[in-house]
Amino acid sequence: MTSNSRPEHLGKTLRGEPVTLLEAISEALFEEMERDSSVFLMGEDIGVYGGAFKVTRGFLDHFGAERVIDTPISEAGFTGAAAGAAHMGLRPVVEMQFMDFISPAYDVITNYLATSRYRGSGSVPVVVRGPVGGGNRGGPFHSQNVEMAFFHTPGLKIVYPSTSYDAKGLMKAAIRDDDPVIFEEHKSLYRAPHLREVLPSEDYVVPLGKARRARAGADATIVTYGAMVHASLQAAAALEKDDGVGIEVLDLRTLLPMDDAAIAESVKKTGRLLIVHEDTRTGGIAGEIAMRVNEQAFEWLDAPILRVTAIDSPVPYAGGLEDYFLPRVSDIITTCRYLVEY
Amino acid sequence: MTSNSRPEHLGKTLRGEPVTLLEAISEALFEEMERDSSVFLMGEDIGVYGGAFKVTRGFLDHFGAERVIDTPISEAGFTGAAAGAAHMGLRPVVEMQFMDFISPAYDVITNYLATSRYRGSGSVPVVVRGPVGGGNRGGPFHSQNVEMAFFHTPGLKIVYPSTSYDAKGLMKAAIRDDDPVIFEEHKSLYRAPHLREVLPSEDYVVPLGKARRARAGADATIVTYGAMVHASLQAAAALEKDDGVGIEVLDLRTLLPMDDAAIAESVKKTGRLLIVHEDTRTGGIAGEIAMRVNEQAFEWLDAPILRVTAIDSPVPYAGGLEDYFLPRVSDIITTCRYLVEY
Amino acid sequence: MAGRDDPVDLYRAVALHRAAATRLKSLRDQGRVPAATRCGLGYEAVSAGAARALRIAEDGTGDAVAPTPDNPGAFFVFGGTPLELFRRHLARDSAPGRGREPGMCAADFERGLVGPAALPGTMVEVMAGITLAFRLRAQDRVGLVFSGEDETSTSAWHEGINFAAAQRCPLIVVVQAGTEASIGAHTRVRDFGQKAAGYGVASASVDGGDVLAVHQAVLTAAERARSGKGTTLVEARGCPVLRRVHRAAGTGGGGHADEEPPDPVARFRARLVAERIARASDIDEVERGARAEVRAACEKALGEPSPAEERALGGVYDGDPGVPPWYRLEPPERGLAPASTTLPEAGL
Amino acid sequence: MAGRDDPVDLYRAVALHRAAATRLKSLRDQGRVPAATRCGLGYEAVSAGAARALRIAEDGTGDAVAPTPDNPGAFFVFGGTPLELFRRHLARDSAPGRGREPGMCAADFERGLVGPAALPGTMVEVMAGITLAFRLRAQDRVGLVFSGEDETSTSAWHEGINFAAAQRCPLIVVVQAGTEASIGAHTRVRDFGQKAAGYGVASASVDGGDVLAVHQAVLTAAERARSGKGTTLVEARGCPVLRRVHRAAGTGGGGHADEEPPDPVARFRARLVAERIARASDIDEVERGARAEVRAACEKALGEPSPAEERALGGVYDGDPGVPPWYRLEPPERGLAPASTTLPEAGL
Ligand SMILES: Cc1ncc(C[n+]2csc(CCOP(=O)(O)OP(=O)(O)O)c2C)c(N)n1
Ligand SMILES: Cc1ncc(C[n+]2csc(CCOP(=O)(O)OP(=O)(O)O)c2C)c(N)n1
Ligand SMILES: [Mg+2]
Ligand SMILES: [Mg+2]
Repeated sequence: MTSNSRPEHLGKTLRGEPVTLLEAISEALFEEMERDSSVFLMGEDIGVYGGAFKVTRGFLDHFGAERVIDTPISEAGFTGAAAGAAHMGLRPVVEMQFMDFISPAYDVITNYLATSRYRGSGSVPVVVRGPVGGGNRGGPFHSQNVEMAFFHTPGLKIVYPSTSYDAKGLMKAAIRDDDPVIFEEHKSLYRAPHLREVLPSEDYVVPLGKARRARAGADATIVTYGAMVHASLQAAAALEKDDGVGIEVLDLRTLLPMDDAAIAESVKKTGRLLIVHEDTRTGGIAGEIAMRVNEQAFEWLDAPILRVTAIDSPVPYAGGLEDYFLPRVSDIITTCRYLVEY
Repeated sequence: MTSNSRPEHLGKTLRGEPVTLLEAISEALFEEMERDSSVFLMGEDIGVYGGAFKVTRGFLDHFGAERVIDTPISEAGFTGAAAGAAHMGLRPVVEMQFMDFISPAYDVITNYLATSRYRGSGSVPVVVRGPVGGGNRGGPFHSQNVEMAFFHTPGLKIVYPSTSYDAKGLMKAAIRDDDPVIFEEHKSLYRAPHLREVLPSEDYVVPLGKARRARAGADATIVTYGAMVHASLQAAAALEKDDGVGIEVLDLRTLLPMDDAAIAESVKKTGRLLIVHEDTRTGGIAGEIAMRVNEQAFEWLDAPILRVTAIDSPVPYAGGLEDYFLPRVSDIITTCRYLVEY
Repeated sequence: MAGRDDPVDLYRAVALHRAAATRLKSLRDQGRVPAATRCGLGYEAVSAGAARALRIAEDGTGDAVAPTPDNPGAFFVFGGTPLELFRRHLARDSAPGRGREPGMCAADFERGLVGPAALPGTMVEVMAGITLAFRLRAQDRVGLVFSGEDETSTSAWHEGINFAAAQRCPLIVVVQAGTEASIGAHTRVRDFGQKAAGYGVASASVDGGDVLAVHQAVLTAAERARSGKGTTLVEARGCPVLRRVHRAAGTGGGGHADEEPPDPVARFRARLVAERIARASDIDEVERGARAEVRAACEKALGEPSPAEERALGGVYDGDPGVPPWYRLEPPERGLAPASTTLPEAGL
Repeated sequence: MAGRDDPVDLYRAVALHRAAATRLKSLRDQGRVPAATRCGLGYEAVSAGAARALRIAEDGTGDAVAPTPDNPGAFFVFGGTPLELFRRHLARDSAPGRGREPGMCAADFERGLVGPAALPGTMVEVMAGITLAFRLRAQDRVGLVFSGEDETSTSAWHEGINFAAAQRCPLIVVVQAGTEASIGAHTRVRDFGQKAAGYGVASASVDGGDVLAVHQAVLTAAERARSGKGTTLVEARGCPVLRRVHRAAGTGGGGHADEEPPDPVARFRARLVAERIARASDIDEVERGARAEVRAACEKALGEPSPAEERALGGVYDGDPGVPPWYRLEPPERGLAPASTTLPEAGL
């Protein structure tokens, strides 16, 4: 039932060809499954259909139905089952067809997976992954960012890559990690042509918990992640060109644990901090960052910490509404100017 | 099946006797049910048994089984049903036996109740209430504070009273409100003798979204809520007595919407801000407050915004462990001294 | 011929569903609505047959229905119009809900229309509560919710029907199941009517492609509900299975994977003609009328504008007018404190 | 006498459960453990009878069980000791889990002990995954999870058993149900075995007070599971209903509300004596032994210390040593940046 050779479309890196972020994730899953027989996949329509976004296309043929398991619409059920399988030494990676659908699993993730180690019931090396984010006309239930549903829960890790290189390396690190990891993949980045990248052909990981400086600058810092890394880089380029201002852009990569040290270091250099997240405003991750910077680098702040975020509402469906809802490059530029002139 | 006279134990205010916070809530529920026949209750064991904490003792006899509905262990089911009943013009108040048990209803609350109005599907006047908080040796699943599970969801309101007067007035406001409200009741305050209070015998509400100055002071501001209001007041009294320092204590009462104006006003007066919450640290509400104060009152800050919180772990069971886990009066004193001397 | 409804009226509902679904599919093929849009082709019999077994009113005194996107027939029977349907799918400013949400059905409680669905199973919970309200107020009303067969796997479906059962809510849950062969490996269940006993509710199992069989089963369930006997689960078998069909293929059911259920519209038409209830020419006329209505509605909706982008703001809370972010103001108010979310006094 | 187990060994397990439960109840009455502690009185037959039908090993090759707090008998059969039980209930530093969590059962995967439960239903999901792992690795192992009858109302129970069914997991779900009269108005179900058909799994319904009947039903289910036939739901009727009993009283079942199920230990004892399988004096001896073991364990645990309070810290993440908040350091490090949560490099 299973075939031995690597499917054509999963061999791009081996052939030295560039891959998209989606392909980078597929390769990471594939290589981890080859490397470690305890890694297996569960999710809705991930088998014959290859997943709603085709991340696992070809996996069923290669690995067989015991390692690529099609599940009922039971996000709680299969995530809880993943915890049980993890207790027995397996390393399940479960797909949420859209990450919005993680909400029925909120109970089992926060109460069981996250607390098991602390309670003395054993580690739970489960990765919960899936597509997030707006800009795709998905409406309120196919566009959410889910980090803040879980950011408050000790015991979880949260990863949110912005480049193909990071996506592959972080996915491998997440699978090898002994704690439960929520892994967010932005739909708009999945096939974005400008993220196509030739990746190292040898095995590599990107360690969890380490931010990446996506652009250096001396005048202000933007802390961001996911799709907003690219919006922020666009804004930074424009500000450089038009205003001669140098914006440093920090890509968090892992939201939990958060790389406080990298944030503090940059803020101590620039004295100005803007946080950009695609997620809605109130209760967004900007708050925790502001709090930590207050605790750790207050004396270095030359201006208030500000944020650019989505507006506080469900994600609307119509194109214009969604475009208005989401943060814009021009918002970032306006806010950076405000900060730099402060 | 139903009797007409008000049960003895629910007539304390009418008789001019002091009531506990728990009794204040019972009275609020009882009076709203008398006032408005569309108000009804659902929950586990709230009928004959009167609820795990006896908040609804005597209600079944008085109002009958159609308005005091014992449910299966189906927090999602009965909360979703509450939304449906609300669509039809009823005003359901659902009890979570412990608020920790709200987690299976996370999906329906965040995706359905919170979004219904925005999506054009009608208002959802549902109150979800129940006991929260630690210090009662309840262990990880009977001690949680749940505000941060919902604080990030536009469309919800969150209420968390600290006094008997507020509990009654806020509950009435919550029931009359046309939006879904999460109402947190701290178990340690339920029967705390020092919260016994004679309440006005006439009908009153405490408006949602307005903070209360629990103590005036000029040297630093503590923003807090729930049981930590009392810990903060204790710390403030000690600091006054021992250090001659004046600490202002602001009781948020409603967490969402948050009374930004009251916070900014106090910070502009004292220049120093400490946020105290019983909830765990990372991703706690302190972050959003810090962010808003940065946005609105940065120039007035003479010291970093700091926080005293529970430690980042599940709530441990053993008494000593739980005591260590929770924020302490001495932590507040230490941090206030740090701030004032900054 | 069984059933109490007028067969030609019933056919009219079926034909309107088919016409709308067909049109929607071409919008989808043209890329004018998202590729994931569900049109409801093949769901004509179960949609119209079930809905017409209920009591319709436009003043909030009738029965209630929660259709899935596959049930435009039920939406129409309850007074929804093709124009509303296309406006919503095309996210027009004129649409009920003003483009904030995809899908066909906006809530309109006066007409008994409940929706649109959030995640699968949610509407079973919501309809349990709506029918609880009917019972608590001693109203002679029943509710019906459509679901898919895999939707029965969700926690929401389970907690919803179990709550309705416990409270003897006058609710009818219609499970639109595939054929035995088409249901995938994601479940061990082949007979979804058997779920009823586990909740203590009544059940019926009918051919979901047979409009009159569905109609009769729902009539019976509605009578039960009206007489205080509570909830019924109606399994409608042989509904089209979309993506899930691939599952069967993956687990040995391959031979049946592409099995298409028989066209329920053609079936009903043939029966009407065979039993001489209507003439072919009359039926052609009904179909032409349906297509014309749908075409006109679609053209009209296509010509209408999308909502202005600022309409994204507001209405999150009662009385909430919506405040634009400070950095979108022209010119941005420099020096002023950037506003965070502000709620109107009214909502406080 | 039915069953393959040695009846006197089985009685030993039952007697140990009874002795521990009795002792725990007096600790509760004395206020030494929380008033809400569940002791398991009346659950002796279902606990021991079910667990002894499984294969026990201490090296991670045996079957697995997830007991509720009402099932100390199952905990003991799987190698849990009365000392561990009291240490955990008393939150001693020596307890497995070191006082971080209430309840009887710590996870010990070598012994096949899974737990303790989080919210109701969760362990059905977790055991579905544990038994999935058994199947994926082609191990000859089965799992058993105990639940209450209202636990079947939870979303977790539903999604867990449905997943296990779909995946043919070698899982046995034991539903400990009350008597027909004692089950409350919160459900319309009176026969929980009927839930099985709705998931496509096998079922059995037995008297939960009859240790041998439970034993036989679980033996059969385990054989089914081992032969690849998947999941079985075993309904054990007539288990004590605690608080929920009040519900019945409130809805007309009042006459039966206080009905006490017959004492399963006395029943088993009487049968052993009547069928001359054991002499009364031998049984007395077994009981004395159990009580002595329990008494000694309880005394020992009572004499042990609680965990030092700093033990609240650490172990949230892999390699996490736990960092005290800055304001707890002596003296607090003034001028230094207050530390927020810090994670060890190892965990990053
Ligand atoms: C919580 C959640 N999980 C998954 C989905 C994605 N999803 C929507 S419909 C569907 C399949 C539904 O199958 P079924 O209930 O049988 O209906 P059918 O499409 O066959 O009519 C899936 C997987 C979702 N919207 N929400
Ligand atoms: C999500 C959740 N809801 C409610 C509870 C509280 N609770 C724990 S056990 C229980 C009753 C369980 O009834 P049943 O399953 O019949 O078991 P029994 O107590 O009768 O043995 C309740 C309401 C909980 N712990 N978690
Ligand atoms: Mg289907
Ligand atoms: Mg029970």
